[in-house]
Amino acid sequence: MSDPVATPERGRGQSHALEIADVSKRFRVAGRQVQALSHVHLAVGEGEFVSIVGSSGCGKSTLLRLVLGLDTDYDGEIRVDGQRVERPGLDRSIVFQEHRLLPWLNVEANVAAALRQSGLAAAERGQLVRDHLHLVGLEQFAKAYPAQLSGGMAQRVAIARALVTKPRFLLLDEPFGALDALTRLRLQDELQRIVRNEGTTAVLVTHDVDEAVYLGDRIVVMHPHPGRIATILPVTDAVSRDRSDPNFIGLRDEVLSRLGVSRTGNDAAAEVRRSA
Amino acid sequence: MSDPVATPERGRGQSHALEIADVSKRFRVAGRQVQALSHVHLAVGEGEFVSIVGSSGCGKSTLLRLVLGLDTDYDGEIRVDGQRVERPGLDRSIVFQEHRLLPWLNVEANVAAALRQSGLAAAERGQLVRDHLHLVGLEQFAKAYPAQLSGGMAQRVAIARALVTKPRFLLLDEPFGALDALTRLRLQDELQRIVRNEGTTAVLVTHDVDEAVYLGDRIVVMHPHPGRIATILPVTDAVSRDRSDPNFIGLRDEVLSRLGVSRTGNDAAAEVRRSA
Amino acid sequence: MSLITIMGLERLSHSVPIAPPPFRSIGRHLRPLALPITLLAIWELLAHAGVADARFVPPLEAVVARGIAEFGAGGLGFNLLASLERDLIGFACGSVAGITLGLAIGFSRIIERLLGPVLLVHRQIALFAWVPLISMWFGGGEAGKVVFIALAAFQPALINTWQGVSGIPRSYRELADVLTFGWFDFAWIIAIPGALPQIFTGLHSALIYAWTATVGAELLLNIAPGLGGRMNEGQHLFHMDLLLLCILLLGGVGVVFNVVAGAVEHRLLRWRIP
Amino acid sequence: ETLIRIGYPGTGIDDRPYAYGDYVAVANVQKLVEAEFKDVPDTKITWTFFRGAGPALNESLAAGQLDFAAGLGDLPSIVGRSRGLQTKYLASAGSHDALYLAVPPDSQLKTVEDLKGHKVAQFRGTNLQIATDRVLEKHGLAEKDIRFVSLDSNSATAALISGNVEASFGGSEYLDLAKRGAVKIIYSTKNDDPTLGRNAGLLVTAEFEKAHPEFTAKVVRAFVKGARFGSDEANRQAVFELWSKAGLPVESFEADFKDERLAHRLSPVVDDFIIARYKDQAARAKAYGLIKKDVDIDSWFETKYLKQALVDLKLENYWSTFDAKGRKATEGEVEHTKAASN
Amino acid sequence: MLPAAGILVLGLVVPLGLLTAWTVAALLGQLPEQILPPPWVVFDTLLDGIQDGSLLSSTVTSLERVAEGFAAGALAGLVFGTAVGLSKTLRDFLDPLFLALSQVPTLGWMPIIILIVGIDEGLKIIVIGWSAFIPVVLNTSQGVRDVPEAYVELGRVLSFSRWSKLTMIVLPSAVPSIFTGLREGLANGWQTLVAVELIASFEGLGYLMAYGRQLFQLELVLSAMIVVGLIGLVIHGLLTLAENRLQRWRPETAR
Ligand SMILES: Nc1ncnc2c1ncn2[C@@H]1O[C@H](COP(=O)(O)OP(=O)(O)OP(=O)(O)O)[C@@H](O)[C@H]1O
Ligand SMILES: Nc1ncnc2c1ncn2[C@@H]1O[C@H](COP(=O)(O)OP(=O)(O)OP(=O)(O)O)[C@@H](O)[C@H]1O
Ligand SMILES: [Mg+2]
Ligand SMILES: [Mg+2]
Repeated sequence: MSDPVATPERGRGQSHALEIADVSKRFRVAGRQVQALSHVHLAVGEGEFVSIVGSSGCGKSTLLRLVLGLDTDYDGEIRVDGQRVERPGLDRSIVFQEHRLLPWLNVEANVAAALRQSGLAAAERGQLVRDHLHLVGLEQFAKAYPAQLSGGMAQRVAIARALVTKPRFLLLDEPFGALDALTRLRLQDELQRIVRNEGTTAVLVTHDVDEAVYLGDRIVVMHPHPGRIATILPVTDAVSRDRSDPNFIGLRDEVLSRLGVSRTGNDAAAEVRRSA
Repeated sequence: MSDPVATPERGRGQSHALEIADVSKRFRVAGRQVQALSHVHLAVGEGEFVSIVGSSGCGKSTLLRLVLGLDTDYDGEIRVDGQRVERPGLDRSIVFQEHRLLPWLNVEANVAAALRQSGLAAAERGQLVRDHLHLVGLEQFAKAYPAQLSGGMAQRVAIARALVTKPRFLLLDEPFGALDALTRLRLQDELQRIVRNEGTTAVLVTHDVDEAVYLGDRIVVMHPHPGRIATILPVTDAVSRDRSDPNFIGLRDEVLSRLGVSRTGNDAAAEVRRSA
Repeated sequence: MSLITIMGLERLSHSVPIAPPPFRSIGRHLRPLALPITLLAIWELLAHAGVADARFVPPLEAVVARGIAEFGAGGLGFNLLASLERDLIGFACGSVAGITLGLAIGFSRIIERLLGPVLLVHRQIALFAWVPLISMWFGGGEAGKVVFIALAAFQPALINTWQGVSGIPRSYRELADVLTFGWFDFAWIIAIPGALPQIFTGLHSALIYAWTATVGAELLLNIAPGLGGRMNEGQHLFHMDLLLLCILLLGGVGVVFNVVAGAVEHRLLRWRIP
Repeated sequence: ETLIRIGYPGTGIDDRPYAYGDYVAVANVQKLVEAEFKDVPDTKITWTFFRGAGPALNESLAAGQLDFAAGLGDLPSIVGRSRGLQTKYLASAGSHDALYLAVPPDSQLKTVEDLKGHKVAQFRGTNLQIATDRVLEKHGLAEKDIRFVSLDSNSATAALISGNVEASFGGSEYLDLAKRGAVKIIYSTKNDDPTLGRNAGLLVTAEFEKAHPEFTAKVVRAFVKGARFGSDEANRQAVFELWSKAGLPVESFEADFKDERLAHRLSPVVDDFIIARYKDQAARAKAYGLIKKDVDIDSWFETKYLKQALVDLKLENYWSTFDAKGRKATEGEVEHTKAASN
Repeated sequence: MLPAAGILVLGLVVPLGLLTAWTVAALLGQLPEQILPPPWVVFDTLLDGIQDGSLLSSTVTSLERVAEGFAAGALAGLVFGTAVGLSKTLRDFLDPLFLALSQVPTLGWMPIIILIVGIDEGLKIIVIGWSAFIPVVLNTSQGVRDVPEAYVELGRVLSFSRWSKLTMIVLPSAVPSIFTGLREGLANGWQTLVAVELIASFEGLGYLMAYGRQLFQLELVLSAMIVVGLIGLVIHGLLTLAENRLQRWRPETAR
């Protein structure tokens, strides 16, 4: 289990905005110890976009929680600008795996909630909220309550809430999981645009390897039992952002094979089927 | 808004096990009328596998709820074997879009809950639960509580719970949404095997068009505002089940283009990007 | 609001505590005692400093001495047991009935519509008003007392169960429908566990009310051995030491109840503390 | 098996199942009723002491849970009758019961007249209420002259001692408090108009009387025996000690009965005085609005069992009788009994 | 969903059934007057009380007492309950004492409170307030502790101030529990009112009940009970309205 050297190879910034240094985390589940994370090293540069892929239960969400500062009971250290993370802060924003909208607030108010500590004027907030609802295509549903939304709509509100504060770090836990292909593509591009414009540092957990390659500067592949980083693959500029580009497909297949889905692209499934 | 004729073109059974006849459903949201479903016609044959794709908020989950009998307040009629559906029954089983595990029951007990009305002996139930936990790869977590599971693990438990009763109709609302590529492929195959062996009639809502084509006998493409069926595409035997097969890719691209993601396969994203 | 700012919302900011060092955890266990001991000390001080009238505030040692005497020869232990017995019987009957009915009402909209208003009006009517009817129907003896206590425990158990069950998220109700649960499965798998925190609040209240009603029954209905009578004696003869002794005993029993209920609750609500 | 269920409207201190201050307590402690029925197989005597006093006992009678009410106060029994409780009044079970006016030890109040405009505790709806009103009337006051607060006897004590009320009317329970210096007694009906005291009676349900006249006679005889024992000055000390089972010290009774013969209060005889008292109380209860219907006293009283018992026990001339105004009409033998010499 | 009229009718079925049974039993002479006076007698008493103003003035007196006591007790209970619900430390210190004190029957406190505050309105308000306080504290603190961890975490992620956490997350989530507590507290307040008016008062509905019992006039007790019940129902209705308003976000088809 080699600890992959964790330097950003194609970060837009060079300083280590976020450092995850030898982090391990254990849980007790039904009387057994579960090693959710084992010796995780990762340094993320300012403005870099890191994609994380890995099988179900390999500790991706746990890692994001630690970076957020929601849980400080782990071994190792997580630093932002060299300072140990002690608690959540407005500089780090997250889209949780479940939407976590407050059921008693309508869509608008849920997004606005993120701006409570922003110190902005009411009018400015209102404008920001409207802009972001427009971004996710839900202006029409500003007054609807979460119980009246479809799964994908709720997820989009959560995305708007995470973006509205224009955070320095954006942590995304399968933000587009419940979205249809078209909306997903559109929001991927919007995300990329925002991240580039604002210089946001982003960590994206996703199961969609295309998405990981398309958006990431580097791709972290995690393995389970114990949850650990298996490889970190850089997305060189050569790969470009064209999904039909052979380089793109090559890298995607490489990631898939690291995840255990062997053979190239569309053969993978057949392969799995045969071996099952 | 043509009503596509709704005959199964490649169903394994010929009788209409499930008929959705001219179903419309409206909601009031924040003072406005939202037409969630408009004149939906669909007849599903015994043992047929229907995939539904469509954009976020186009009424897919709503349709499944109506088929289940959770909501009987709609226009039109939904029939099983010619009988109007009045309430949920053990013949119809669902994987909800959110996992809906009961937080106070452990994994095992959550799955076993589905067997309470089955009339089986305790030993038999225990065996069934174990088998299905094995199927989704969670034997180790039988005693864990939902709060101790990752998102994907919870979803797998929900899948086990839906399958354990060996229902006649299986309704699946993005069952594999939160799963990594490998697990997803494995479970798709398992699902296919089970459905074939048991002769189950299945309706699958998914955002993964590959998945829809791979599993479905027909693919229902829905459009939003109002939620309605745009096209029903048969998956002919020629398409086979090989994801790298050109026919497969062709059909997939056809579905994608019906969803508004134009051009073939990997170009789609680029296209979207360009047009954005 | 000052209270809130003083104690802060720590739990919200340190939800995952780092294991406390051992000496701190000992301090933690002593916390519940801090305030009562302080109060007792103030009492003692008041009694001895001559600030308070000794007739109203007898010194602690007088109460203790009285306690020793009463438990020895006065049969206070016997009185206490008698009260406890009828309290627990009444509590058990009342809370089981309350929870059952609460589940039924929470389960069925029709039953709720039928019985809800009646039960709410009934709740408003003072327990005391039932005394004549109870003493006529069940007699003023042990049966009447138990009925009275059960009536006191019934209401909070009922209301809280009812509210708890109606607060169960719709998604879980739908799940029950999908799994075609009957009322028993619904109650056992969904309603009771889901409403358990609130049911426990109800049982907490029920314990308190039942205990109050025990004393009330001993005062309002036919005489029988019990703490109520002793309390009455203290009031009647103006023996403040006895009165305070009884109050301490009543409170002490409350603490014991609370500890037991807390342990049971903790065990049953394991799933919430992963 | 025949059950003979006797109820008593009160308890001792600490809810002890004992009575005090009347012959019912004597009969109870000496088990005279039980002794009377020794030769009757299959009978069982039960005693119930009621916390809620008269009202509670009335409820029990109404519910058919009692056969005899021993020592039921005048007002509650009149109230019960006015509400249609079918009972018979068999014998007096206490008369001339004294009323005391207690004030805090440092109070400036000295007489009943001083109460005008002051805050006084009173247990409304009990026979204390009518008795109090009569005392006031006697002393030229009316209810509205005084700021009454309705307090039950326990709370009245607390309120009095803490100075929350300035005075309180009550029974012999204040004597013990007075002895301990917690209160001061400034007035008692003992030396006032003889018609001011409270009265109580022995009642049987009409149903029981009709079904078991012979048992009724036996019960009355047992109580008369108790009255006989309790009225004899030779037994003074023994009676006080027997009462002290109820929790009040012997000294309280000594103070209560100071300068008064036991027979003055313990006589079972229904004379003109008793009949006049009940008629007067019924009239006042009606006037105060405490009852809505008139109560016929004459048809209520059924004294044949008492007369028979007196004859059987040769006690026809044992007790003195009083006229309607409370003056002694005939002098009984009991007036000549002497306290035991020691 | 039932139409509003249907709801009303169903709610009246049981009371009307009981009333009919009562009337029939009284007409057939099955109910001795001293056990349960016939309904028309109770009704007459009710009318008399309204006409001569005695019932009205009693009601006003009692309402004032309950209103003041309940307002004080509920407010204090909300603050205290929220505080102990939020802070484990505070809970460790205060909970056992509170639970011990709450176990001591109001009747037991009475003599001691009388010693301290006397027997005037202060006593009633304190005792009613205390009895309302207990259920409000129990339910509020439970509701606050039951706030789903997911929402608490969200508050931390959004760096909410204490005030925001309280108003945006804790209180909305605890609304059902808080309202149960308020309901219980109100009912308890009425109960105590009756007890305290019995012991130390000269007016009010509780006094009327006590007086009616003393004088064996059950129709008086019953008419006071009816008034207390009706007032309770009205206040309950107002509370429900307030609760529903606060919980607009709930899906209408709750079951
Ligand atoms: N609160 C918890 N208590 C106990 N165990 C936990 C807890 N949270 C997570 N785990 C365990 O930690 C492991 C990693 O969980 P995590 O949620 O990080 O997985 P993940 O990589 O996000 O998976 P997925 O893709 O399915 O969401 C799992 O085995 C899970 O059971
Ligand atoms: N309970 C409800 N109350 C009001 N409106 C609702 C309710 N449920 C769904 N809707 C509305 O109905 C429409 C369809 O919702 P539905 O959940 O069926 O979408 P979906 O196709 O499943 O979308 P997704 O892919 O995002 O899950 C949406 O516009 C939504 O706002
Ligand atoms: Mg996860
Ligand atoms: Mg959906």
